Amino acid sequence: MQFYSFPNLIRRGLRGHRDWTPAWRKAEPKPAYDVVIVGAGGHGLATAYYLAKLHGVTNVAVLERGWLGGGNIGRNTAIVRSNYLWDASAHIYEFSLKLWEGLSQELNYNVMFSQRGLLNIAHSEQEVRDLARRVGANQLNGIDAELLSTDEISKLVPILNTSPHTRYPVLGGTLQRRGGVARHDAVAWGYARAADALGVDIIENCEVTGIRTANGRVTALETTRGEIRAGTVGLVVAGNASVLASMAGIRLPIQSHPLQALVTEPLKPVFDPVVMSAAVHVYIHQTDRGELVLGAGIDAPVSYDLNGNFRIIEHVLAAVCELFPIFSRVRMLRQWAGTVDVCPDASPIISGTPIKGLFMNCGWGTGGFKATPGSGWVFAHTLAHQEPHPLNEPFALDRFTTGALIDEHGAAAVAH
Amino acid sequence: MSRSIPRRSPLGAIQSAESPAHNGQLAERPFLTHLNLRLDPADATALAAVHRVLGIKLPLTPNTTTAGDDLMAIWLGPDEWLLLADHHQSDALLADLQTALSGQFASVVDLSAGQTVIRLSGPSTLDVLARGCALDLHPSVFQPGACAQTLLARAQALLIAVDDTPTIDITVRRSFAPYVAAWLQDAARHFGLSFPESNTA
Amino acid sequence: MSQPFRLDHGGRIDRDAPLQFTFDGRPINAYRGDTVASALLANGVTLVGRSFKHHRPRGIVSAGAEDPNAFVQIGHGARTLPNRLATVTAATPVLKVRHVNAWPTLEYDVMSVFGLAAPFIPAGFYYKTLMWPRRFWPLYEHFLRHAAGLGHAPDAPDPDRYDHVHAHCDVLVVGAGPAGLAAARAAAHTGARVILVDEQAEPGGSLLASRERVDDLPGPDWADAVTAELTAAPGVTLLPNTTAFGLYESNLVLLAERLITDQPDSAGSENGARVWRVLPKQIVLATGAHERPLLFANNDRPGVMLAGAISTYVRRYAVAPGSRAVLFTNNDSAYRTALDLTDAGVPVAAIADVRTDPDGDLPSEARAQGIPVHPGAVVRHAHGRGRVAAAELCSLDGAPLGAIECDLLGISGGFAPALHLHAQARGPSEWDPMLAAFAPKPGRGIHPAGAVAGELELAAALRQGTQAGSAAAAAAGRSNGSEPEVPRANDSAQAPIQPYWLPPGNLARAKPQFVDLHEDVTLDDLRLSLREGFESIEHVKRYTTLGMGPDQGKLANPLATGVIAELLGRDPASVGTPRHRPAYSPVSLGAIAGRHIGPLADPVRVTPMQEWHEAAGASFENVGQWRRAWYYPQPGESMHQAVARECLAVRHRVGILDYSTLGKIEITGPDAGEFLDRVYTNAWKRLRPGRCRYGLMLGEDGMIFDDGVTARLDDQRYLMFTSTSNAAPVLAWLEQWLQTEWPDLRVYLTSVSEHWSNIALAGPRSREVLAAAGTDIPLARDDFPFMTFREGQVAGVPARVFRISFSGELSYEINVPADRARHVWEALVDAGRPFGITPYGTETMHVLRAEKGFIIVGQETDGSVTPDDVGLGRLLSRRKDFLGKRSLSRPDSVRPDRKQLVGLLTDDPAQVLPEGGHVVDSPGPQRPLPMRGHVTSSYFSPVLGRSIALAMITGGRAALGERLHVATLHDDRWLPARSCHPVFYDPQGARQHV
Amino acid sequence: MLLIPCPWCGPREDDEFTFAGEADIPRPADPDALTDEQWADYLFMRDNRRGRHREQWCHTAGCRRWFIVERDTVTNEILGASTYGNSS
Ligand SMILES: Cc1cc2nc3c(=O)[nH]c(=O)nc-3n(C[C@H](O)[C@H](O)[C@H](O)COP(=O)(O)OP(=O)(O)OC[C@H]3O[C@@H](n4cnc5c(N)ncnc54)[C@H](O)[C@@H]3O)c2cc1C
Ligand SMILES: NC(=O)c1ccc[n+]([C@@H]2O[C@H](COP(=O)([O-])OP(=O)(O)OC[C@H]3O[C@@H](n4cnc5c(N)ncnc54)[C@H](O)[C@@H]3O)[C@@H](O)[C@H]2O)c1
Ligand SMILES: Cc1cc2nc3c(=O)[nH]c(=O)nc-3n(C[C@H](O)[C@H](O)[C@H](O)COP(=O)(O)O)c2cc1C
Ligand SMILES: [Zn+2]
Repeated sequence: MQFYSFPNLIRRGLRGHRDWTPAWRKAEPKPAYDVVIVGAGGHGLATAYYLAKLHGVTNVAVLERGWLGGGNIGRNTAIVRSNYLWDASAHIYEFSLKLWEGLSQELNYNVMFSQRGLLNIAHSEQEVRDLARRVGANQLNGIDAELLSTDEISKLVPILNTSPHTRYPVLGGTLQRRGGVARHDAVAWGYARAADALGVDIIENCEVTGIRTANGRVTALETTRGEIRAGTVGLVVAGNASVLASMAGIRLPIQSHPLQALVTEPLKPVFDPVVMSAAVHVYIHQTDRGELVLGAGIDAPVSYDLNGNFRIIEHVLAAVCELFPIFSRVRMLRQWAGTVDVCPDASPIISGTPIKGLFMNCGWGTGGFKATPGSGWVFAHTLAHQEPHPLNEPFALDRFTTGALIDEHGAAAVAH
Repeated sequence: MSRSIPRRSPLGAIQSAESPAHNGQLAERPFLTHLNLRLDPADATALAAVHRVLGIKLPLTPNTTTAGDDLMAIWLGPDEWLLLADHHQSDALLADLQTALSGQFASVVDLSAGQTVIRLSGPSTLDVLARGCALDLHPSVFQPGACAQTLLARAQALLIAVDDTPTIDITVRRSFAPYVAAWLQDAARHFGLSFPESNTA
Repeated sequence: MSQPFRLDHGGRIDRDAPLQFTFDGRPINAYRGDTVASALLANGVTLVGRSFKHHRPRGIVSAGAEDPNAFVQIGHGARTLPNRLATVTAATPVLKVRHVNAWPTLEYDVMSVFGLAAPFIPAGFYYKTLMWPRRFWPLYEHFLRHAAGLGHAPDAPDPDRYDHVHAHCDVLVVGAGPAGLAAARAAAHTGARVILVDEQAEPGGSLLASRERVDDLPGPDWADAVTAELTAAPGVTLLPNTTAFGLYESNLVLLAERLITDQPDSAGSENGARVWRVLPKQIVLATGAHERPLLFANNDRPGVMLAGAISTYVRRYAVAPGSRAVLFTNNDSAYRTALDLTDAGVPVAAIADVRTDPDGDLPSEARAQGIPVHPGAVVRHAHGRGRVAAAELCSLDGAPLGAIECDLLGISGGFAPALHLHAQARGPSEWDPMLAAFAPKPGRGIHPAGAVAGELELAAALRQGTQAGSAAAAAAGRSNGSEPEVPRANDSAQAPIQPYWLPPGNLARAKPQFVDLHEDVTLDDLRLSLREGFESIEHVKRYTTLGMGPDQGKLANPLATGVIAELLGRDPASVGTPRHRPAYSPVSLGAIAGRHIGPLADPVRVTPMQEWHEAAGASFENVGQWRRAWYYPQPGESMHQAVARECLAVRHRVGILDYSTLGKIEITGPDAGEFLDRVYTNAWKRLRPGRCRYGLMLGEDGMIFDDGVTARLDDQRYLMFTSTSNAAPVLAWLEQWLQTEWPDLRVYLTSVSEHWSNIALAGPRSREVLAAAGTDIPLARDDFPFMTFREGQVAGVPARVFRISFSGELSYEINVPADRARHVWEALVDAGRPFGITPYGTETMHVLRAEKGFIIVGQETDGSVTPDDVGLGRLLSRRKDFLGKRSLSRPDSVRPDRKQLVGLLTDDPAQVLPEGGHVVDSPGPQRPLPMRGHVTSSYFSPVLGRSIALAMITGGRAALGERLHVATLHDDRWLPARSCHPVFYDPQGARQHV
Repeated sequence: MLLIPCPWCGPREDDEFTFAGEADIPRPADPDALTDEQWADYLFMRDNRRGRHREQWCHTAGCRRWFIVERDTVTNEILGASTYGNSS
């Protein structure tokens, strides 16, 4: 792997950048691997990287039906935080956040992780109570979380409309200072490059079309580039989880919905932290390029379409103009959607399945980007040991049978 | 006895002997009788009983109305109608219908205090409504006698095409009426329309 | 007034309406009809901005929405518009235009050092560096952020007003060039309802600058004539200044109509823009084409301009964008520009044509005019710093042909259809080798016509437009049988283009050659991207930021497809183009928000007593859309004091609460009891008429969904109360079961929430107050016992009175028709005065019910709480099935260590626990610290003279009396408390039975 | 934006409707007879199909009737609509 550094950049720059090599090889599929990961999104690539790096499993392929990083990791609003309510989630997201804090150096790829703070605001008494409950839980779980008054919020983000006369006034909020955003594409590319350097084959334009099993074990995958054998398979395909699972005859408690986002034209910096409001369904931040990135809510119907319903955008933008009146004259540049995999309890599934050797990592819904490093880390452990790590044990598929759901609707109510 | 207690409409009208009859282009039509009627349209006996009381037939075609003298029956669903009566005798009409339908599987419920009607009339009616209603209300599509339940801005509303002035009656729930009125006032501003004094909630 | 580059005659500007605006403080003279760009050019201003990353000097490239450079800031303060394109902004007086992205001045920009460092900041440089030392990243980022961005956001709320309009039509025509005008005319001819939109200020499109004649009229005159005809036609809506910015499924088209057409500084005008939501039956797409730029070194110098744009400035605006021109082309259309320039007296020093044998009508005419044509030649380099000074030509094999002095370099690499809208909705398109571009194929209800369909000749575009208009009308069910006439045009046939992507041989090595001017993406950046494996067009885009600027790569993307194809040795069709997305041109957030802001942001729902509450000085809280009286402070009272006073009034005397917001559903029919049995956990069929019962409703997952009292009105009728926020969800839930699962049940549901207002009278004196207000209902305890209801009159109004209690006191919930509720309320208040009646709000209601240990759904419960968890297991019928029952026997539902509702009493009775505070067995510094649960409700109880709290604690019920600690949220303190039974006051319930 | 064909009112914009997921998941007649797995299957497991999808909609802001729509979840094309048997 070519080392990325400022001196190297200058050195190669002097030679016209002619000798940079591909960030990852265009690997050809081999007939068999020890482990095959389906889906070259953030979670799949991170899994491959940690498998190779921490567990010494390098005979690994990552299969991607399109171009690497073209799924949700390439279309999310890039918000990273760990202020979840229940212990199980708090632990895995906080573990992930700690990995984020050293990720650029770990991967030798600047993922531009920017801990500029994340502000959740509340607009009703019940919301204030719910946020307080979450802050309390976070603090005892060792996660940085502060309760803010309206005045403190107004100092932090002066352009936010904190007047008591708006339709839904800001009554309080919480701040996670270690929260922030990252350069989403770079996360996929950085993991891909690092995994590739450890010997992982990343195979793009290779769609999995079938899953072969024998005697209750997974044996091979059918793909558009031929059959690939593997005794261990991890499905990490986000919005397409049910489709892949059904190839193995498994039903999941997941529904896929379009989730939309948009960017505005670039502006000189106007505010720092990420601001989220569950009640009016807004989350917004300003990127390093200067655009405002805004997320919306999911479209209600199940759908795999990548356009989304414009009405959702209208609602979000009305709320944004209420909260940030100065953004009314700023213009929407581009709007898009991704397909998110939503579980009934708004928590993921990182789990074995009734089929031996077949594992799933899905159901991250509207908020899995922030979990990318942690999710890959625990899933690599799960694949390598054929059993879950304590961090992902609570996220097993059988919780839907026992009833031990991890209801994070409060913490995840707003997509992000 | 109850007749002596003045009623208040959600838009601030107070019913009294000399309540002004608004003929303006944007005005509340307060204090009408609103009855919700449920029965199985396949139940000929029930239909006939209702016909006897009302003197008109219930519309069975979706999104249509039938009208008699100061009484209108409005299709709300395959087994649901709104009876809108111009006179203010909800109690009597309710009792008559309940008697006529007693012993049958049917329901008549008084909603008169729970909703109100706002009338919008004049050449800019459709332009005003187009600001918040997604339906095609063009006269070639939405002719007098037609009705539709839909969304008006962010409230549910029942629209009835009254005549080809055009005039549209908008029925809304009581607690949404101030919002709908404010919204209409706002949308109608360019057209020089506003509510009369008595409708300033 | 000096406009050195204004032509003496011609153009569509109004020379009788001169005006002046400023650019960076300097006066610019213009005429009505000018754009900011045409006026700047007329005044000889060619440097208009600095590029996004390298801060290179940039000028005007186009005459339309596709411009990658001409971004300016307009106005200041609240009405400023960041990043407006000078090329589409009408020139108006009082306009104050400033450059963006340069400091201190446009001419001397400190950041232009980035341009010098460009070789070391190639595509993706930040991924490779700025990683060490780790803690420096915030500093690096601070610097990056401040270097990035373009314009400035306004500094105050937007004073403008934005409208929304829904529209329907048979045929929507997007684009009012020749094809669109012809289409609209043909469609209107059938009597169809037609909407014709164009984002420019006047209809006409390319005709407004055309040399050709249509139906024997000069092009612009024909456009005017057709415009007049359409304006007069009934059923036709003509919308200039209107951009179709999005095409969604169901062929929903979103239009943004600019109303103050760029007069942000003008006072008085309050309409900013209007968004139209159009649902057409059919769409004619006549959006034209964008001219493609060409690659050569320094192809970004001010003075390098699209050939078609030069024609537009010359013919439409009567401006000569330069004084001596060189043209560089691979197709015939630049010859038209040469003729236009010659007509305007601007010498054309040379035409370099990639084609070795340009011999069409237009080239011949140019030659005949004496314009030097260099076949098989290209421009390899533009000289000059702040502006083009010369174009260096060479032959295709690299042989130098010398530098030709010029201050205007017109380029034309062919035309790429503006298929953006079509592609947004995933409409099909295919690579057209004749155009060397992607062209749309007809899609669901979409008819492409004119240049967007690849038809670059005027006569053909008119014919195609006419046909598309008729076909669309016919498909929408309109036709009058007669064929519309096709307008005739006298344009000349055009020879095919010769695609030109990469400069040949070594020329391709020259630097810098910009593919995307806005994003400063160079040919070298594309090479680097491909070299590093970012080969998919989507990877190239994300790695280099190709096409990601505010122009969305309208010029860059069609060029990049060909360039990448050639670099990879692949077919351009297989390279594709980055996915198109709304918006075609950016639209302001305010316009999309429309009127759904301020007081109209969301309905405010109020009860009939609202004005009374306001007059009584109530404070309000939002509960969903409802605005509810929260407490009624008297002068000088704090919230705490007011609530304490209200609480004691209810406990000792009598209080009155507006509880009208509760949901109320009438459930009628012979099977109503059976229905209730299925949806509630307890039994209903045997409830006697006249009696009430508390019910719990679960989701199928066994978790509490709603609770409330239901009364049996008569044999076949029940009245169900739901919680305020669940009024609509509960009704929907019940209807869903009834209609989809149990259609055999004979039950009708009708919401009566709004008809009946609900006034709660609570406290030991409430019976006396009710009697004093006047009622015909016998009130004696045995006549009207707890948990029954009576119908009668209260204060002269027909009423349903329920003897139920949420406060634990003797209490009546009086339902009266909403239109007379205010009267009844006032009558009760008057009657209650001698008894010290006190209005109380939701806060007091919450305290009183907490004293009694009553739960509030959504406060004690959170979707993960079963009836047993809150101590209501006795309400679970064993004898029947009900929704959610099966879930209650799952392993997790029967865990002994589930969280259960308990009371908490602090050691210090004055200490009120924080709501949301977490409970542990023993405090300690270690994290994570195991938690037992959290405080759900916490108040100071005035009647008990101490604090009380409700909490959900694991295994709490079995261990009442245990010592626990609650964490504060602000200051790391621990508050000791003991758990207790959650009913703090009157545990026997004696008070409500009196 | 989807135009949902209400079997009674005709096509209307989707914001007038409530979507309630997959159709054809009848409530088990005797839940107590089911294993926890079978109950979980009824409660949570969904086909979530890419392509043809039968689903429940209610015309909430209109006639308040529930009905079934068939829709392609990739193209969002509506393939048909039908009423529930007995709801006349
Ligand atoms: C608009 C939007 C905003 C969001 N905002 C945030 C946010 O702010 N913070 C946050 O934490 N999360 C956010 N999320 C959620 C987050 O993006 C996802 O949870 C997360 O990216 C999912 O994991 P992934 O990256 O592995 O998925 P993906 O990137 O979707 O990876 C799955 C991959 O599987 C591939 N695949 C699918 N089927 C097959 C097949 N048959 N064969 C081979 N390959 C296949 C896909 O092509 C895809 O590349 C957002 C999501 C969206 C859509
Ligand atoms: N630049 C060109 O489009 C171009 C190129 C070559 C030839 N021509 C000439 O023009 C004829 C083609 O005419 P035409 O009518 O197809 O194209 P046109 O360029 O004359 O008209 C297209 C019109 O569509 C408008 N438009 C584009 N996108 C829009 C949107 N999203 N919303 C609203 N308006 C939008 C433009 O403002 C323009 O007025 C050819 O026959 C040829 O003579 C034009
Ligand atoms: C955090 C973030 C920032 C983005 N910024 C821009 C931007 O500045 N300009 C732009 O054109 N697109 C931007 N995009 C959107 C992408 O261009 C693209 O639309 C998105 O990744 C979805 O891919 P698709 O449109 O190809 O389906 C951004 C996307 C994300 C997730
Ligand atoms: Zn309907």
